[in-house]
Amino acid sequence: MTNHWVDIKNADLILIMGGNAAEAHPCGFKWVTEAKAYRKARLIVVDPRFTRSAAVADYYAPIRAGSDIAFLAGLINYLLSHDKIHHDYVRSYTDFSFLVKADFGFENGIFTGYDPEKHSYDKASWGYQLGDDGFVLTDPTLQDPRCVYQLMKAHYARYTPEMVSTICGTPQDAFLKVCEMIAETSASDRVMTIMYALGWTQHSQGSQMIRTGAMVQLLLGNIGKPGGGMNALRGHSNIQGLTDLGLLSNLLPGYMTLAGEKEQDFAAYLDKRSPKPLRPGQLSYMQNYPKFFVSTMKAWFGDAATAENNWAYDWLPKLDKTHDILQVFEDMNAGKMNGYICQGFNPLASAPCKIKVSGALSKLKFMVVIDPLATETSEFWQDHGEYNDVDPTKIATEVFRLPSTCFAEEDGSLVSSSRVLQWHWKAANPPGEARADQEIIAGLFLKLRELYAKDGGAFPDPILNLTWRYKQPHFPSPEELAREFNGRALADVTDPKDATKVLVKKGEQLNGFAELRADGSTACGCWIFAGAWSEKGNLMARRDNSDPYGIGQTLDWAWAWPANRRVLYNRASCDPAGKPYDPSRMLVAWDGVNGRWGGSDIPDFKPDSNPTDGMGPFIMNPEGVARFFAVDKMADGPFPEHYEPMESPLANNPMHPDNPLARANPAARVFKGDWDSFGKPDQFPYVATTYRLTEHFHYWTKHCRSSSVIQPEQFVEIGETLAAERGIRSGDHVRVRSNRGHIVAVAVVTKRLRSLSVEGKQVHTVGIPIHWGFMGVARNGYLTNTLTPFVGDANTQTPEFKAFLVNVEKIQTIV
Amino acid sequence: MNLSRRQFFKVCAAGAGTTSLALLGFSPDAALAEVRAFKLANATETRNTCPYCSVGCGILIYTLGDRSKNAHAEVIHIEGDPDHPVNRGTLCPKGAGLLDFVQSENRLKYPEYRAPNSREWQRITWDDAFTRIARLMKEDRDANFVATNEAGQTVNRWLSTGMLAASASSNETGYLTHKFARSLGMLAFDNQARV
Amino acid sequence: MALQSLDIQARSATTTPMPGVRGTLDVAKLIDISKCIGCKACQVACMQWNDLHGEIGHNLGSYQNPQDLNDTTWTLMRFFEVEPEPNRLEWLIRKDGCMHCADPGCLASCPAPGAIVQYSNGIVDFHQENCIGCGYCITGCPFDIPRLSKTDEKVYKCTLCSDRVSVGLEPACVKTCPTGAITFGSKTDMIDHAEERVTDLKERGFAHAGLYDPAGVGGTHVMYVLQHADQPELYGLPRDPAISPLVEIWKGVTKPLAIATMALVGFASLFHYVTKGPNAVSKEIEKEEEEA
Amino acid sequence: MRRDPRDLIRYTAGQRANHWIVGISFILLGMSGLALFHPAFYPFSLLFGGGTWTRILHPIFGVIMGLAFILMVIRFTKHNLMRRVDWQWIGRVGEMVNGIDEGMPAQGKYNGGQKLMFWLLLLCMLLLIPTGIILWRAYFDFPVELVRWAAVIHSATAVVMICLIFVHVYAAIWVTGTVRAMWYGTVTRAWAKQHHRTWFEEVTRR
Repeated sequence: MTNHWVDIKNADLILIMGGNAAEAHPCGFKWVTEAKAYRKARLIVVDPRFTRSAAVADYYAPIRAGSDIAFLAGLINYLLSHDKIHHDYVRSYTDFSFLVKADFGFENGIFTGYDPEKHSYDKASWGYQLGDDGFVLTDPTLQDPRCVYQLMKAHYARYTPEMVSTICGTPQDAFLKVCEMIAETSASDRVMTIMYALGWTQHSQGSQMIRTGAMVQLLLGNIGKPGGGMNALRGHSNIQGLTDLGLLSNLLPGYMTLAGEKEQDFAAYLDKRSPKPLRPGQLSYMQNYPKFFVSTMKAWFGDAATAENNWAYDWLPKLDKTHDILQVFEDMNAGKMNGYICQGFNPLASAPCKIKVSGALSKLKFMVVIDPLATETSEFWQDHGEYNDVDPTKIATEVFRLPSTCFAEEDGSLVSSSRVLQWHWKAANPPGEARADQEIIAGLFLKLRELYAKDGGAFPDPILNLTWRYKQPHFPSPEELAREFNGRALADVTDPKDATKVLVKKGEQLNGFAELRADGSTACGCWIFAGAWSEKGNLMARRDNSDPYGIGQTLDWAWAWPANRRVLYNRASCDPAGKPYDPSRMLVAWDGVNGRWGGSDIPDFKPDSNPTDGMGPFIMNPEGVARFFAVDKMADGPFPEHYEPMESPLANNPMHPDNPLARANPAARVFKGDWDSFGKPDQFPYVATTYRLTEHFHYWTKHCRSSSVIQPEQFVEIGETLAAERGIRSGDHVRVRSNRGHIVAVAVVTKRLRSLSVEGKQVHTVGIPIHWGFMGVARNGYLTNTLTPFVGDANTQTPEFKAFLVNVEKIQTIV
Repeated sequence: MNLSRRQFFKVCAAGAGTTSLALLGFSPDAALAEVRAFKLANATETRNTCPYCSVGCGILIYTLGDRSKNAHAEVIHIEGDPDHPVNRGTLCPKGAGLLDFVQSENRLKYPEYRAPNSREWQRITWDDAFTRIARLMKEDRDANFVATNEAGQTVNRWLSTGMLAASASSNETGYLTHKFARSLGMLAFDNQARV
Repeated sequence: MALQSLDIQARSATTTPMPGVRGTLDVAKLIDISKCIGCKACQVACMQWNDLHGEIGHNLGSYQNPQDLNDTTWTLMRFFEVEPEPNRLEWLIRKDGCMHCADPGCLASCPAPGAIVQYSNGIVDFHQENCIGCGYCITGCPFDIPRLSKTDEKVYKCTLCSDRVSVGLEPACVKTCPTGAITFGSKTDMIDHAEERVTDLKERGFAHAGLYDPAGVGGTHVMYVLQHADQPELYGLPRDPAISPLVEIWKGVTKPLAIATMALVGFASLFHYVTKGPNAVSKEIEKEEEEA
Repeated sequence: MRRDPRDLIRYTAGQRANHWIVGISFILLGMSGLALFHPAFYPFSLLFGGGTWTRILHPIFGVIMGLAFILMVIRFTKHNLMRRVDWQWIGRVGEMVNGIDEGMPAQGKYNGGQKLMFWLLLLCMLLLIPTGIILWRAYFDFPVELVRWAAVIHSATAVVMICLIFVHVYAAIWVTGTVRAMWYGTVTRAWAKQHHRTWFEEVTRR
């Protein structure tokens, strides 16, 4: 979230699209009801299903699953053509006036540089025109046809309300009603927030859906403002933290990136990640990258990381490609992998295409499952009848199942979607011999290190030199680990402006990432977490909930990254002169008297930068402004374009009916063998979408009695029209088939799933909640990833769980 | 028949009052009714965070006993933390039922091992588990570690064993896990951010 | 025995007045259906607080689970898909449970002294230790709330968390409600809050928004804000709930009348006997027969 | 046991046993029913082991009484068919109550009042049994509106029946020499001649 949960109460309009906050995040959704009740805010829900969020919405518009870009692109077109944009904001804080390279183009659904063989783009032409000074050329009059504004206007003019309705199935009047309501927030004192979740991410074009939403927010001037922002509602309690800590194939802590194998030169590696400002007077904060990187290496490898060995740069693995979960299961299925460790993760249920995952796991030599609960993954080899029909005697994988603690049995911190790190305390001992996760990792690591120390082996250096300064090596305490990722001074850290002034003494905890140094004098495990545990103590454990400004900015409650800032880009809540656009909801403002920024939040800005200096509010971008034109940051184009889901009821993309290459996302990665696994609309005529229900959490709560009482048994939702066509009544058992498998479930026939008129034909949606499986106290059911396609978003490889094709039939008798 | 409420009670009271006592001489028993005793009166309260979605609701865990040496702390109740600025004491149905997660019959209690082609689990000790897993990992790493790629570039990576990290584990666990995985040269490394 | 923690206003099958000198605050729970997202957190919080471990049932084609209130489900979200106007779908979700009537039909019907108690704060509470399992309360309830347990043949329903309220806490469902659809406080405050909500709803186009606090049962201590207060049936609520006239006859006029009648017959017999004397065989006939 | 060989047999042992099963179950039903009916009688429940036992036993007594009552109906209906003379008797019941029975028409085994009592009790039972079943929550779950009707009918009928039985019992006590008919089965010839002359003549003629 750019903003945070409580801040939603400051919104005038809330758009929930690509998410279902009322069901998936009920306690955060309370701030929507607060905004409605006390700010007279309106709530719009756009969703294929009339969800429980829609139940309390002021306006609901249906949409075909997977067509969100078309809807939002139509909205952009509406805002531009009706001149409902925040002029001051877009001129000052975005790349509206930036000139784009002359050879960039877009034709028949494909951007320049496409290689149909590789399904990817050469992005050389996706950039700005640079002047001789290295700065981007601009046209403040916005007249130049190569300026971002003009290009964008032309790009989105194609998304007329008629076209939107044709693609999305949303009735035109409903679409226009949503546009009108949203357009009102282009006023300075009206703010909209967008709340989305996996309804946007889990598409082959998911990242671009989110980008389109962000572009809408930028046009309306809603980013950085209280009650505004782009708010990704993360799905798990610490998925934010794990992402922050870089537990992804290609990341290092704090969104630093691992080097590719071609990046053999350390200086070049740093240089590429420390961009110089692209406009005069801009901060381009990531120029500090070397400080973050070196400090992390010092935290990990201590004295073994030296300037001479490039801070152990070579010890980090170098990427050939991204080994995300889809790639890993592809490789595993191809027999290229031998071992796998699943720590609190249930991929047999969570990863797409169960049959492929199951086959892949069966090819492993060993698998280790670390979990508090008996998961499906840990029993992938076991015969569970129709729900997991395998022959154990044919599966040679050795499986270890290690019991870990749950939340109640450990200390530690979690990062909420608001980016707030909150400490929690252990209440009881775990059952039996269960151990805390860090104790299990320590046990494994120390055993490995012992073996490497004794017997040697492949490249033991990083293993033998990994810092392990824990008082009880077998039980690194959460406190020690938190202090380590916060960072400490290895030597006195002095003020760069005054070398005699010691900011932090040797051995002391750091107060923030501003104190990091690239010379090895600081160690910091995760730079964005620097400040969480300073010499003041554990700031994540703070419990002062006072809200002095009354707008929900509880700065003394726990600690938020970065730098305890609660609303990102908050400089943009002020006009270029530093005055809040809406003084009644002030986040920060320029205090001319003291020459500093201040207010109810920590300024997301250089704190002493006078507005007259013209520094842009988006300091993480070398441009200093927000980008409508994504330059080379996206895999599938600088401007979002509608593509059909990989499995779509339409034969062609209505935007580009005669270009089969532009039917689905041209840059989406599909593994060779998987093309045949996609179903066609003649056999699988209905659009399916999978989702969570409010009663359950993923595949965990089926192990809990209370959740199982209130939602006991697997079901699918079917609209009344489709049900009538197929002779299905509520309570009947139905079989839902995709080209990859089938599930059997109870039918819930509902008015809430409408059939939509798409390109003149009626498209039905089948809703498939995900929560059941063959382990647990709830009634056993099928893992719904039996149905889902093995394809991910072009940028993030997030699987396309939200739009695929199925067929449905009534089962006459249940055996 | 449409007696008003008031009439109804009057008739009742008059009839009952006169007849019951006079006829039978039984006296009604004392009009006492105690509510169920408040069950958390002296339970120990511990502050924690809900492990499900990312709202990060504050919760209060109530355990049996006062943490004295001989009292085994058992979680007996969980409810929302009213001080928490986001949830303000509220919890969703999953959070409100967290006790059933802590006490689920499907909690794992000891390390288990499933041999190749076996149909069942067998209990093993932690030490056996660590020793055996470490040996398997080392064997695989030593055999398949790639120090340099075909182009002769230093890559120091281990692709044949991978790891998925837990989206509900703490930052502290996550940080340690990251150190662990990268020190081994792992790249087949992911978490639940996508699903 | 200690004095009770909450003062009693009325007690089932008890004919003498309750200690009634202390005046306590009238409490009420307000359920704003326009804010309810049907998440069932209240259902779970209720089960957790009251240590209820229900059966894991089946899905019979609806979000509503369990299908009905039962001995371990004291509150239940009921789901209604309605179209009050053509093409305007509304998903109305109502938290069902005891309404804590000011004139409780259950209490009026209950034959077991002290099995049902109405506290002076308005809570109507069942005391299962005094319950005899006759189910008369079910017959008396205008809202179809109490449920007879097959486990112990006692009747159960929402207590409005009398144990929490008695120590100064809000009920568990109120505390947990994520969206603030359930609020708790003094009855006057709740009515004031409801008025605010009704104003807001009217401004959003719900011309018939209103408060459901039915006078037929003397008002309730659980009230609803309805978007369509003119059509409570949309929510499965009775339009004008009151204790059934049949129950009033049964528990009202029948009782004194019956005692009076029985007493009359008894006394009449007695007086007849003492005034008229026994009806013995006449001496004449006796003699005839002796002689025969 | 015949005290006097000349006594007349009015009831066989089987009939008496049947009557007393009905009678005892009626008393138990009446007391348990009243306990459930009005708080003033709730202490009756102590006789049955408390309120819950009272609730459990009452319908079981009801079943027993119902069965026994059916038997009685089978045994006695033929003696209770209303004839003209019975209506004449009922028409002059005032005299009877006043103790002036000289002018009453001669009666068979049962007088008009007794016959009427029989039919009224039967009517009561016909109302009590089905309504009782409807109210039996432990085993049945009828629509609440039906239960409400049943509750009213059951309790009102029960009260009527109790009053009828009061009358029945009182009449037996009032008419000296009657009670023994249900104890020993016999009555004196004089009693029979006095109160049931037609019946007396029938049995003595044989």
